[in-house]
Amino acid sequence: MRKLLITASVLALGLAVMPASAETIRWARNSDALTLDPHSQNQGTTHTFVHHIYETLVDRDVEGSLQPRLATEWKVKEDDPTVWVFKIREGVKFHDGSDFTAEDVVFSLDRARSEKSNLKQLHSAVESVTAVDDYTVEVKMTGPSPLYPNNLTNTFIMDKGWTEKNNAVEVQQAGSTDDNYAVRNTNGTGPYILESRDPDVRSVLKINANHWAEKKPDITEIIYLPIADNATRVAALLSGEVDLVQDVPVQDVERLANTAGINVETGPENRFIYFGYRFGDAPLKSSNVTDKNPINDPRVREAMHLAIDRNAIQKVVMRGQSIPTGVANPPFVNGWTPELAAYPEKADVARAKELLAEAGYPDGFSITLDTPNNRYVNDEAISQAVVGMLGQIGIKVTLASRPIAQHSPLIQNSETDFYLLGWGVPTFDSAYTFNDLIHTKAGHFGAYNPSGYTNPELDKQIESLATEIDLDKRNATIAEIWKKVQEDRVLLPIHVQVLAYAMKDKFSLAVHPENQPRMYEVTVNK
Amino acid sequence: MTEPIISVRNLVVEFPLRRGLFTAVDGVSFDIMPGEILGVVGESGAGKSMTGAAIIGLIEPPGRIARGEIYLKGCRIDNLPPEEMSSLRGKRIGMVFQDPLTSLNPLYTIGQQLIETIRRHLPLNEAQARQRAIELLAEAGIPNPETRIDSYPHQFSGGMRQRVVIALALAAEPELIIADEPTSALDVSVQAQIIKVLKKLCESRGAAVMLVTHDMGVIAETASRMIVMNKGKIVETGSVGDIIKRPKEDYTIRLIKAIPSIKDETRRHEVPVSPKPLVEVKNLTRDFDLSPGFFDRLIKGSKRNVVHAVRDVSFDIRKGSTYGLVGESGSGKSTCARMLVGLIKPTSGNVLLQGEDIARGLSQERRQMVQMIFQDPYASLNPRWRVGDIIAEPMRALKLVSSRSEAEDRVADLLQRVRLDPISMRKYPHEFSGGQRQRIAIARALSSQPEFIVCDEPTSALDVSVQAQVLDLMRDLQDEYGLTYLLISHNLAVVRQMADDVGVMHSGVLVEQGPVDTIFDNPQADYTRMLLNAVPDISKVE
Amino acid sequence: MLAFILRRLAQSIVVMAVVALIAFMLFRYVGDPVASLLGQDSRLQDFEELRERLGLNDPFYVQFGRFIANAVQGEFGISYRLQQPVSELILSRLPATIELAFASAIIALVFGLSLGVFTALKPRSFAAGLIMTLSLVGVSLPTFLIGIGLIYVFAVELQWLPSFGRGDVVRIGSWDTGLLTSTGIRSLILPAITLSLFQLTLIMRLVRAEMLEVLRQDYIRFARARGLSNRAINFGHALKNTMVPVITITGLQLGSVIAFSIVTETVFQWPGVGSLFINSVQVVDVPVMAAYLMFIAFVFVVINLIVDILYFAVDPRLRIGSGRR
Amino acid sequence: MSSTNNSTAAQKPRTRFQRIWDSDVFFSFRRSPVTIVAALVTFILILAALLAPWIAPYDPFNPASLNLMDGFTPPNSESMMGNYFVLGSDHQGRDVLSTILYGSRISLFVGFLATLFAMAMGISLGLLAGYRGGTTDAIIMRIADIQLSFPAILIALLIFGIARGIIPPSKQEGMAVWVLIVAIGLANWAQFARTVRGATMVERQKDYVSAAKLIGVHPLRILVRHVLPNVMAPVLVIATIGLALAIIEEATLSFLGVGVPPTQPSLGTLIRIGQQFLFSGEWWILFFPAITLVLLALAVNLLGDWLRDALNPRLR
Repeated sequence: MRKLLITASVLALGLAVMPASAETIRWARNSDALTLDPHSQNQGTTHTFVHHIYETLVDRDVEGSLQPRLATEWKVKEDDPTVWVFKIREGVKFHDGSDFTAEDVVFSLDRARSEKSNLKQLHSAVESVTAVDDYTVEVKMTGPSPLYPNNLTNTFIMDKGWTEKNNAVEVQQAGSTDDNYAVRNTNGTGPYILESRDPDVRSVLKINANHWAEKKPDITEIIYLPIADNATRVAALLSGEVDLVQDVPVQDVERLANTAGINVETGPENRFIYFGYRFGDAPLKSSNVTDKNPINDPRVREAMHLAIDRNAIQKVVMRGQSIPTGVANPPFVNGWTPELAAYPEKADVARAKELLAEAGYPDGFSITLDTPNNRYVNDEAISQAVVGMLGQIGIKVTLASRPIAQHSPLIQNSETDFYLLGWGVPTFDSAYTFNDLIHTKAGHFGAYNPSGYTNPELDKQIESLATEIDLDKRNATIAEIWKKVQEDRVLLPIHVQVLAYAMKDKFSLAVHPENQPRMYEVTVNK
Repeated sequence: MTEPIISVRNLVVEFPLRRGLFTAVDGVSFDIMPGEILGVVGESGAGKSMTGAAIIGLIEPPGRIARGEIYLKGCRIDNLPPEEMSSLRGKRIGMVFQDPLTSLNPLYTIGQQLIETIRRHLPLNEAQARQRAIELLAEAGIPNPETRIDSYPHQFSGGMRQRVVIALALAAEPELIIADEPTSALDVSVQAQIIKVLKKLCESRGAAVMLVTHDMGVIAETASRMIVMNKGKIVETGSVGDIIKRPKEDYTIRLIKAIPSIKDETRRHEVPVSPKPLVEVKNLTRDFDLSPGFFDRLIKGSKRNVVHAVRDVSFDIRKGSTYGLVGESGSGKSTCARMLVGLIKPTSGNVLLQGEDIARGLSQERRQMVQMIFQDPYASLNPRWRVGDIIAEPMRALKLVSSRSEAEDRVADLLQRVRLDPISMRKYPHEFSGGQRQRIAIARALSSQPEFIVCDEPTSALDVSVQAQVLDLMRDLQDEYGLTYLLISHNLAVVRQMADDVGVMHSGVLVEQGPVDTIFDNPQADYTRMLLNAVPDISKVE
Repeated sequence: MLAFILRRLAQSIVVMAVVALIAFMLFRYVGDPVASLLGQDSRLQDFEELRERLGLNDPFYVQFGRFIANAVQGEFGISYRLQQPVSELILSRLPATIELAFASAIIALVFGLSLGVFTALKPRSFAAGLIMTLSLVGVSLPTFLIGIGLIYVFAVELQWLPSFGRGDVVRIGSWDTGLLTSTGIRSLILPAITLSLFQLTLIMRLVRAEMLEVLRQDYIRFARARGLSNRAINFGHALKNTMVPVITITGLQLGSVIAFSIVTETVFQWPGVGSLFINSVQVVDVPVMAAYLMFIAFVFVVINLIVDILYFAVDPRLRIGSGRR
Repeated sequence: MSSTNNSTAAQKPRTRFQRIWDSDVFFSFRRSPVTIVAALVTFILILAALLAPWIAPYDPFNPASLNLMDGFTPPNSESMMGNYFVLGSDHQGRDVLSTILYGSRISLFVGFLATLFAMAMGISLGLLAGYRGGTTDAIIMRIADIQLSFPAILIALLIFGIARGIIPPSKQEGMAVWVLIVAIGLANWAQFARTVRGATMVERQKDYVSAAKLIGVHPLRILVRHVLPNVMAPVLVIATIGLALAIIEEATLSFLGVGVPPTQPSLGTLIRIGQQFLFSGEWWILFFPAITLVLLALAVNLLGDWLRDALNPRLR
């Protein structure tokens, strides 16, 4: 026992002594990565963390454009539009010293699209993956897939030999009773090596001295600290216990920015917040109008659009930390235009009331709004503000606020009349949004379209986007679809979220549009 | 003449209460000589216990000694600082309290408590103190003191515990023992032994005793000199024989007169002759199952443990008579009473009321015929109910009245009959004294116009003078309504005074029964004889 | 004694079974785990597949039977959220919670007992009145508010103590302790105080009430009449007798400290089982929640047993005699 | 000291008011300044909550009357829209004073009903256990033991969870307050049951119960008319303290996000909302509701404390 104690304290001392050039960053955010198995979860927090250990073929920079990472170049095969060819970076080694080759890419892509993988949707169009030589990989698609590389930004490459040796070829799946080696152990090519991990508590990453990149990161050690409570997280930065806080509550941005020694970076996120509602003739379950569905009347939808003062929400609820929008599309996503994004500067209550009266609801009607309260920035407060604004035109809204775990089933099972949701576009292309939010709920499509909105013509157009190689023609179709969507007011968009990272001012880091900050991009101001 | 051990001069003890000052002890003066046993007698509230507490310095705040002096062997002690007073207690003045069940700390062995006391006052080491403790216990009459010293209080019976308490009080050889009702909580047979032990131990040590009690009988048997107190003042002082035989003051005269004696042959009315007894008790038996739980039996193999509270008891009660049932605690007399009114179901046997078995559930009209008066007048009246509602409850429950005003008239009438102002019906029980409450209980019992009333220790919680009034009332009502009583009592004198027939119970068995004079004057059973001998009685005064 | 313990064990099994049933039933309704397990890119058939694979489509009793069969072996499956064996997760979080619970239990006991004794011995003093009134503040403030307040004052404004986490921990065997490092001790202070405040008030008031009651007993008067010193009476007699009822309630209270720590752990980001539970509730991580509830029931059963044994040790009336209460 | 009893028995019966004014309980009240202040504070807060619709300057529960641009106005100042707020406004532009008044209403409503519910359940089970004894008693008290060992918050969380599952989504919001009441009530009944059971076991041995049994009064009537009034004193004490506890529990549940909807906030919800603004300088959004909650709970607790001493005959 005594001996143990001594060893333990020596270890503790050892940890405290660091080389002089070392730079540690204590990075806090609201939750931990769910797993280290790179293909097990398709979830932002997990990807963000794993990006430091594993690497992808292509990556997205802070502007949102694709950049080479483990792939040095990629193109569609000249004689076959359904095949993508990737050139693989040479001289890369995994953390355990083994070489990185095309075999590993083939293995990883196959694993990522295997039955139990949560990334398989991104690779649903892949027919087969083959290694042409040690540094060339060909991906055969079921049809022309012009945007496929966009789907690869979160598909990490694992070491085939290591994975097979440790019996982790199958992806860990929720609910399984097996303990998968890859969940807690890593062997990537990334700039950092996992040193220790205590889920929900603390993970330590050490710099990978053998990383292929020429420019070595300033940060040599990352201590990752999930702190769930907003106040505690901000307090930790104020009291100097952490160096970087990723999820800064909007109301604290100003205070932190004004605090000496703290620097706040802000920038738009690839995520918009919108309201959805039920279409169709069937009366709403939560309304006092029992013979028909008021929302099915386009005048009512227009009235709701006009009643919402997006600028007030931006100014008060979001403290300026949002970009109000009239379209359900973030600015850097293909298909966005300033015309689409235009929205009424002020709420037009009079016109909205008129429209309601025309539609036959001079005294308004009642409806229940379902909102999550722990998912998006100030989600509940936004809904609350909208309740007030709709109240002013006579629509009596009851607010039903739930944690996202209870909110999501309502969306998936179409059990809601009126709801708030946020949507990110990881492919940076409108088609992604159309597939899930606009297309009729059927098969692979419309998973997040509980509204019952259906337009067969539009559906056909949406389906055509996947295989259209002519980019101009494709973009024209996208514009047409958006036009119709805006006309019908299928969605009621509010704003694009703005991210804020707060850090000690000796560090600087730009906001990543997908909220995937990379610690190797942090610069230390000497 | 030697110096008195304790000398009290003009002692005044006051309690500042909400509504002014309450003077508990009012100018009391007396001396106690070495080796003398001074009896202090009085009814509740007379200030006798308070006088004892004042001497030993244990008056509960906010009470305080307002005036007067107390001298212990000539040294004034009433104004000593608390620390000095505390070292005096136990060392020079010992005290014995009323209830042996609560006087000992249940978490320590009696040895620990004795040794602690001895070592506090005497310069002895642990082993010596233990030796002394064993000697003390032996003297106090505890068998096998060497082994019993390591027992906990709960392993002793009440009488044995009081012996331990006496041993504790005497542990440091104090010059004065204040015994505050030392035997009131004990059965008569045990009471006699304890008095003997107390007397013997004090005599052998030459300690003076201040014996505080409400029981004139105990004083008559124990003390040489006595003080009669009333309302905080000394009424009369003198030798025990003088006061009991020739009381001078009115109060004392009335008090002595109120005390019943087992020798008294009070003349009672004639019981009307009827062919059949009103109540027939036949082979009444009641068992209580005190078996340990399932797991205990499983593991220890312990057997079922059944206590026979009442075994095969049979007797008859003549209509219009009073049947007295006497016995010590645990003899089963109360269980009997409760079976008779149907509150407890008998294991076997019958109770016939006018020939109908009533022990297993009473019919409406039988309920009306049987009533009960309980021992504790504080617990037998619901404190949240107005007196009027309490008395009217049987009438309402049995639907004997049709309207509210009729009930009120009846209640007013009943209150008058028990000598209470009818306006009392608007008050709550706590506004009445113990005796008045017992009258209310009687009024309630009468309200259903019963023929048969079971009286379970109806006066044992009352002072003697009040007891006499209640007994008188009961007798008058019996004459008036032709009531039949079953009188349960541990007080033999009361039974002698009230009953026509008497049964003696011991350990659940009826050991002897017959006409009251026969049993008292010529007891047949050993137990009855022992009981009669043990009763301290004023007639025994020399 | 053996019989007593056996009886207790039999009761405990019933308790655990009931809690298991309740736990299981409750968690079926807390939310849909499937929704939080799958990301935005999942499709409808994925939900169905996952439901089928998790056995959520099986009849209720089949699911419950499976749960019990596994629970008996200490096997609660793999956390939906963290994809690690639940038993391992709980075991790795346990040291943090136990150290926090013990630290706050000690604070609550030491201060609760001493203040309780003080206020009982000097019931009419000004200080006692002040303590009694102030102690009510402790139960009038919601725990989370106390935590936030302490963080604001001591971590943010004064910067004396850390605002979150456990500080550095040292691993001894399979136990991570924060008690051996200065940061660990410093991190413990605020959460321990927060968690102890409520229990402290309860214990103090309980001790006071029981002691006042004991001080009125005849045996205390008799002890005074025997001339024992105040010290011996107050601490030898009164306190020991006070402890008998205090032990039961305090024992159960301290047991619930572990469960009570949910809020405190959330506010201070204390990496214990409580915060694990709350994190799991948010994403409906059923295996973790079920295991947690079973764990709490187990703590309850164990503490009850310890309390009963302590009772035996303290009260001779139980130890000697029929052994029945 | 029976002499005081003797003297009062001779007097005429007094009016109800005289009796109350003169009673020992009220006497001890008159003598304790802390208690008088506590009673006053409780009274004012309850009255203010009851009269909220008439005395509140704004109606914060009517979303249509709110203007978002009024948000974050500091206390005692005018917003950009020209509205005046004594205690400032919150993030939705609601007047903090008005939300506190309306919020106390919800908190007190939940607190009172939850306590009543716990009381009703605890009393009936306690009476049953104490009067019947035996197996009934053992089962009820074991359940109470289990319940007591789980913190109320955990139980309330679980019940809230069940309710979410059972009640269809469209009805949930209207039910939220009732679910809260049931959850807190169910989490607190055991205290009452324990106390009532203990007192009942004492009372049922008393002779006034025997006297009633003797004349064939139905056991239920005995329990309700005889035993119940006599076990109410300790129940009253627990109920008072339970009220404070229920208010705090409601706050904690709201803090954990399972309370009443944010459009009709209770004090707890207000605190949950307010604590987001602790670091951003809008202290009033947290401070005033928090102070109100603490004042209310403290005052009620103080009353309970006094009541406990006043109703304990041996402490008089």
